[in-house]
Amino acid sequence: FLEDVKCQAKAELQASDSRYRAQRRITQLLQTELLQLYSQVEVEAPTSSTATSSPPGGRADTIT
Amino acid sequence: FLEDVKCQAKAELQASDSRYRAQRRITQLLQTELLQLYSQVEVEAPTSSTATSSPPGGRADTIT
Amino acid sequence: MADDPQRNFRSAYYEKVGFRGVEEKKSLEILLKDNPLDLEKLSTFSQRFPLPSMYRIHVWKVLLGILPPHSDSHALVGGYRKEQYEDIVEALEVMRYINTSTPSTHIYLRMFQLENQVLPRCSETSPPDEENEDFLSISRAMEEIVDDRVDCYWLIKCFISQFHTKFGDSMPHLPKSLEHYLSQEEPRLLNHLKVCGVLAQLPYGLWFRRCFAGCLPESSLQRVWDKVISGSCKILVFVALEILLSYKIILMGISRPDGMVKFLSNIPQENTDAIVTKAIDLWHKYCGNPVHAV
Repeated sequence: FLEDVKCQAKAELQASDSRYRAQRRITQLLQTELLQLYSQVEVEAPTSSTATSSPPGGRADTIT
Repeated sequence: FLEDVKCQAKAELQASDSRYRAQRRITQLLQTELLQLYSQVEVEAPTSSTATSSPPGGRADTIT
Repeated sequence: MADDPQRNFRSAYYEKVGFRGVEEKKSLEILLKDNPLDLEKLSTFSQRFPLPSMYRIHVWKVLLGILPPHSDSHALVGGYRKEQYEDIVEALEVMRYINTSTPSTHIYLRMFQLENQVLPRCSETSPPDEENEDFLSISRAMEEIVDDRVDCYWLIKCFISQFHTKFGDSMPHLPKSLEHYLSQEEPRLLNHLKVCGVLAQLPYGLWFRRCFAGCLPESSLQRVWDKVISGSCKILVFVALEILLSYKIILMGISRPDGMVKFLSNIPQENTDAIVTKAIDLWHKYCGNPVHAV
């Protein structure tokens, strides 16, 4: 019976782990996409983007 | 003793789940950010972006 | 158990000398060998004695739930914690919330906001509000105490979360409590504070919301946080009380409220160790030593 509980626990942990891995893959794809898009925005509108929209580079400073 | 095993498994599962939840939040943020950026790209360069780069409308759907 | 108000003064004294400290360290080591760890006993230990610095971070992590009671899960869970930390940092970098020049305390704040779903939109640039300042203040202090960045973030996050969950409801009552104990210990000073109209303006935010981060140097602060993390927010009242008592003569000589607040917000950093030791003694005197000896 104890073995049973242990098996179940292990299965649950594995399920949680694979959910995490799947989500992590999505994140990585989105991150790649975002990086690409940032460089695209910067190439296409190098001046206007820094002036009109939030400059991607400077955001970290806003809080200081 | 059985309780003990259950407690241990529960703690491990919670830690794994917390890691998963953080990933979920990250995904959501990235999606919002991407959507915003897409609309920005469309506004700033409505013609050139559709011509030179891949169309912004269709890509986001492929990932979700 | 015998009521011995001198006991904690002595233990703090022997801690320095090394004799009493060795005895306490041994009993903590025995507790830390338990598997699973007995959280109640660990809390009691840390309420009664100062934690030996070599075990402090570990005990804090266990008491705050960063590590589970079962020691054989520590490697696994520690690995999860590290991954979670790295995932969040990476995402914040990609989204350009942070970069290589961002101070670590601001990174921790962004991480905390992300996890709690209150990360402001990139375009909405607002200066940090009071709650953020409390967070940053606690982060700066924690950073002085903890070297490892992963540990540091988790300790800040769980310290603040646990503090709000456990003591959020008690917070508004602490100033009244301070007034009560001051009336017991030094009614003349209390009267002076009342007459000057400063009682409502004392730096309660610094004392209670920030748990003295930015007020006491870290070496003294960590002994106060031992008590907070192991389950007491009352200790904060006694540290505040002891600060008032220690600077009674100076305070009696000031009549302007802003002058008094200014002084109390920047107290001298020299004898804070003695202040904390006396505060812990007073706390034990009024609230009793926790039972269950180690």
